[in-house]
Amino acid sequence: MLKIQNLTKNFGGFKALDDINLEVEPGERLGLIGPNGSGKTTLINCVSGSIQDYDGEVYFNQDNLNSLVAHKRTRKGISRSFQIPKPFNSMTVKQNLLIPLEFAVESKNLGSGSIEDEADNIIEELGLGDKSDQLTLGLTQIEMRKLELARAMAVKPQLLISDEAMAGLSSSEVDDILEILISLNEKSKITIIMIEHIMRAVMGFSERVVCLDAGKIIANAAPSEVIKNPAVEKAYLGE
Amino acid sequence: MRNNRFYLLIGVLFVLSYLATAFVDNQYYFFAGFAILQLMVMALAWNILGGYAGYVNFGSAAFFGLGAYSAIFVLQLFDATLFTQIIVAGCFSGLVGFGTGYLTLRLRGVYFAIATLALLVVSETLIVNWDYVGGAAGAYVLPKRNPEILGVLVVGKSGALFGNYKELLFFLMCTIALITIVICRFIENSKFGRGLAALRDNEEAAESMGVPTLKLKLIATSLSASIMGITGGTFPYYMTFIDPISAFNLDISVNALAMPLIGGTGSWLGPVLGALVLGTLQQVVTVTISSSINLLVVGLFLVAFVIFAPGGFLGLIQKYWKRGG
Amino acid sequence: MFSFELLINAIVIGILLGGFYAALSIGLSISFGLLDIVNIAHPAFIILGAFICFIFNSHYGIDPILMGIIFSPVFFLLGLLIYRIYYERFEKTGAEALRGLAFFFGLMFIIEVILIMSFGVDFQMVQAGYIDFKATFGVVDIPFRMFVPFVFAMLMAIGLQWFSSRTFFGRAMQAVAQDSLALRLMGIDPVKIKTIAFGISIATCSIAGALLVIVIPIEPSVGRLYIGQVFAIVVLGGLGSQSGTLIAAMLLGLVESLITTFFGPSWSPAVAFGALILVLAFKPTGILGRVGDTRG
Amino acid sequence: MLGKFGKLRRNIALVSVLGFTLILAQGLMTTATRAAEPIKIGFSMALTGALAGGGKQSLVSMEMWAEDVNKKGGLLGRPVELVYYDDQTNPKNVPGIYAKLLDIDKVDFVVSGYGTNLIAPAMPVVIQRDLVFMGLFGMNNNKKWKYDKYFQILPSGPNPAVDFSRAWFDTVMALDPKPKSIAFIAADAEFARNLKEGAVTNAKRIGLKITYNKNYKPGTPDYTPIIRAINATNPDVIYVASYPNGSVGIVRAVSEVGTKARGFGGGMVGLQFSGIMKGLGPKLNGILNYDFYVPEPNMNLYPGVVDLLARYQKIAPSRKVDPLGYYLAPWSYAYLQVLGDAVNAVGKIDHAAIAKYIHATEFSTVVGKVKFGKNGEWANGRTLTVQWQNIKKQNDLQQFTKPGIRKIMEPAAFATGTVKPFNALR
Repeated sequence: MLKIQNLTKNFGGFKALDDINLEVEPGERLGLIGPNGSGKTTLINCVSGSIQDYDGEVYFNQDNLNSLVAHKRTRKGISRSFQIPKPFNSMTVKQNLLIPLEFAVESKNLGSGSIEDEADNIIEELGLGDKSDQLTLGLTQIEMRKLELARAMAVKPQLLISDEAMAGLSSSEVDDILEILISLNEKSKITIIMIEHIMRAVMGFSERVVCLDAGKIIANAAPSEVIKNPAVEKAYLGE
Repeated sequence: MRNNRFYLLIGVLFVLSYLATAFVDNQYYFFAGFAILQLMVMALAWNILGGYAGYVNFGSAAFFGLGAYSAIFVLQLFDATLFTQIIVAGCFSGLVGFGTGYLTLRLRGVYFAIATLALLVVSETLIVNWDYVGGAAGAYVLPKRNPEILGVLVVGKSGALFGNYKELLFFLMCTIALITIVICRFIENSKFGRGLAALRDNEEAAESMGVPTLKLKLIATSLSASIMGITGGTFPYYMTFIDPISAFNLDISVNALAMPLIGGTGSWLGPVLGALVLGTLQQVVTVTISSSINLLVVGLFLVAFVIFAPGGFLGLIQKYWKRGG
Repeated sequence: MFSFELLINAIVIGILLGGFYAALSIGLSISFGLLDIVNIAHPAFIILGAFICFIFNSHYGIDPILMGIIFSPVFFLLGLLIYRIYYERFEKTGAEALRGLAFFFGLMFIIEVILIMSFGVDFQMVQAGYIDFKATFGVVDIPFRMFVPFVFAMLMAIGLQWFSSRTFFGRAMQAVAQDSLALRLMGIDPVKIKTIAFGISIATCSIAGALLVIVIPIEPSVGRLYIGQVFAIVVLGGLGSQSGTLIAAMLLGLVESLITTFFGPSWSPAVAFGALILVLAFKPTGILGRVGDTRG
Repeated sequence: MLGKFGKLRRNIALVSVLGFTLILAQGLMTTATRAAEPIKIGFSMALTGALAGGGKQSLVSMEMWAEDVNKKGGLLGRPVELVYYDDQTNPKNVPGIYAKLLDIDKVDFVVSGYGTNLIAPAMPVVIQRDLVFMGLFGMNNNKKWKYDKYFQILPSGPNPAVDFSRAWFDTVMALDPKPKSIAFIAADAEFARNLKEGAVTNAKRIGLKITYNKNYKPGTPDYTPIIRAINATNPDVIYVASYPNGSVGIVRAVSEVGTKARGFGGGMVGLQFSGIMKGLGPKLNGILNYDFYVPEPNMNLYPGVVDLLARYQKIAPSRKVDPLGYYLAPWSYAYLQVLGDAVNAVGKIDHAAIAKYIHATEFSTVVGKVKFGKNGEWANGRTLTVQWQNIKKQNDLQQFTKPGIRKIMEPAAFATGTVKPFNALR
């Protein structure tokens, strides 16, 4: 469903992504790992359209995304959460969800009810019910993360990219998030790319793991193999 | 305020503003009123981009001045009526706003702010060097004797809609202000407004939630600019003599920016309050104490408010309400 | 009316003028360029410095530049103070975009008015031996009124350039511009860095003021004339690069003096700012662009 | 936090409430107290902003006039009171101020503020009420209006823009050999541009060849390129119409670059200001510039002017205004003097009659004999052309109070010296 061909991105002299080729199958759960600055976030920025001026091709369901700006890609069904949560601070949790529902989703894709109901559903799903009418400023770390996911879900994506959705969470909280993601994938058949440092989570979650280092793919296989891969070890631990 | 109540109020104000011109003969109130209303409209217009979308515009004076001078231009060209002048002024400033926005709104806010500052200098220089509209020497606009629309005498000593031009201008400015208020309120409760709010809070997130940020920003800029232009369009008639220095005066930018910030940027009520308070204060303070202090007051007010009262006047009032319970 | 003599002199003056502009904008290239603080009051601070130099010059005949240097530490402290307020009130709460700007707008007014109330609005000038002196090389003559400020502007610019590229603190300053996170990891408090950096940017105003009052007569609101210029230069210079700022200032100076000489002076501002708008539109990273995040 | 700022909040709220009540109060107050009150003369004046230097100076001598009149028993036996507001040198404020003066303060007379741009916006308000309007240093404000109750004290002449520089051209044409070519440079601002237009007309009339004609933007930091560009066209004389900081820059530039032109100056505003005279000192030598009053013997004969300036110079320092006050003080005193004399002569507040009287009469004032023409400008101009001569030192203000520094070249009737080529005096 997602096809990346010869993707290359330079910042000034610095090569952030170097000729990336990657395919993701519908319904797949893909893990994306790599040390800091290995280009993970840059990669998804190129996919989601936050970065436009890259070389190479990005296809989504056969059509080329290169010419499309971010919000158009979102409407096609690509959704991402941010590593550092970026809530709309002047709004309540619910209003935060209404934005994507109002702008990204054509009403036909909504079930029977209004977008209001839709928002409430998502909030319930993520157990944010009691916060619904609170301003986002007051939220805790985990609630922030959940809101971030909630908004990503609200655009009714086919592909959801979660960027370190679990950083800085307790292990029980990590499990919460994992549960949500898995149910998304299994119930709503949403393809998921998970960027994560917490190995336990990413290895447990993913059917396939891709490891980036210095803008290159150094491993692309089942979790069990990737863990054994010496190149990956080297990238993480150094020599 | 519920809808019908709001529109009723607007309607009443509209009628009142006309009755005022009929029954009040103390001309000063029309001058003072015009001045304050002018500030109000500029503040509201600035707030559409600055308050709702969070993009700071230093160039309000540019859009205002270009409005004023497109009015002069059409007057020179085919001796246009006041109303044509205002329409043209609005359209032209709107276009310039769109152009500037199109060139710079892809960038971070500060760049847009600087660009508008540059626009101010450029447009002033162009006018200064363009003698057809008077150039640096300035241009006179003498009000026409007994203008008519569809056979109805608009301004005249007797049997006319208005006793004199000041009354007409006052009524006009009231109408513009009311319309602008309606527009602003409409924006706040519209999808457009919510989109602006989202991109103000976090542009990248908004974009990735499907908000067409550039488009919304462009609409906001053009709208705000053209309202400023319309305000400028009435300026030549009010002054009867304008030169680039007064039409592109930096103070115009400062006030347009200060008043929403003092009033509160969240809703249309903020700029309105800000303009009423600051405008009245300026009128009064100029009278009661030395005016260099008057300027100081404006400066201190601005600083004090942005430091201590983030929500502006509106914020304060709401707080009091909450406390009062 | 083109002639070689005109051309060469136009170029010389252009460069001197550029130096002058550099002095005005170098501080801003730190506050606006590196720290993203849109200090619209920067020129106002320069005028403040200029007036301080003026009083000491007219009362005790002290050389303005000397005075400017003596006072720069005071301005430095003033800068620290202002940044603290700015940080506590705006940056922390993420309100700098709007209210931060307004804050500096207000400051600009307050400074202006205080100057008006204490000095009146008449134009003031300083006296110094070199101001009326000029050196002549063949067809070229160099007025010291422009040359001396030029020299000090250069010293200041090069000094800052060296400081921010060679010293540890300077590099930290550059790092702040890129991302504060990296600094935190290195265990440096970015706020501290920013505070000091802003202090420096205000300190330059004291010296810039001295140079300004040598070049032109001053009155409290004359600073407004330069708001556009200095921001234009900093943006053209590609935000935060001192060398870029220097080059941009030179270019602006040259453009103005060449246009003044060959096309008539009243167009020079339009050209300068037209250039700015175009650069913003098509090469927002400036003439020699820093790898900058110009997007939202 | 809240507690800490609560007080401040309350104050801010208070101030704003105060704002509303004050303006209301004014509305009400006007109706009360209307017995044997003084004759009020209202005006707007630039007390802050670009023209405040001139504005404050004028205000000081206007207050001196009120003092003098009241000592002599006031107008029509009633004391005189000046009512004025600061227009901040911003024309935008002017219409409102005059409406306020007339409708709230109910002044009996209005006179103009200082400067063309600040007179213009007041015209329609005053004309609508059909009142006498005395103008202070306006350039041709009545051109479009042709208002018969407008009188303007600036001694340019019946055709202001042109007559203003007439004396200057008479002067340079007295140079030997006669100049054949001329260059023009003017500030991009209303007054300077009008002066230049007029000067160009004069140049054409005389048949001078125009080698250069450009404008500069106020705030240009360095003028040497301009002077060079002008020199490159080798004009015999150079006419400069500039504003204060431009004037300084241009004088400096010309003393740095030099020029072969034999006549230099003309409409340089600011050279008459004490601070600038003092700062430029000898650099002024040789410049031919306009002026209205200079401390030459024959000018000191004007009734009361010497005494006026003496008193002015006493209080000037405490008021932070120009310490000498030659440029404006006599004139801002005179335009009230004319009004006052007229009112007393007519014997009642009847604007039509007063205007008629002013038209018909030649007044004797601190600026000498004043006679107005049809359009309210001086019947015949009396703008002086002076040449700065034998200035010895910089930073010495006293030297400018003595005769012989600014010698009058034209009009011939007032001449106290003969013109010398620019470079002969440098």
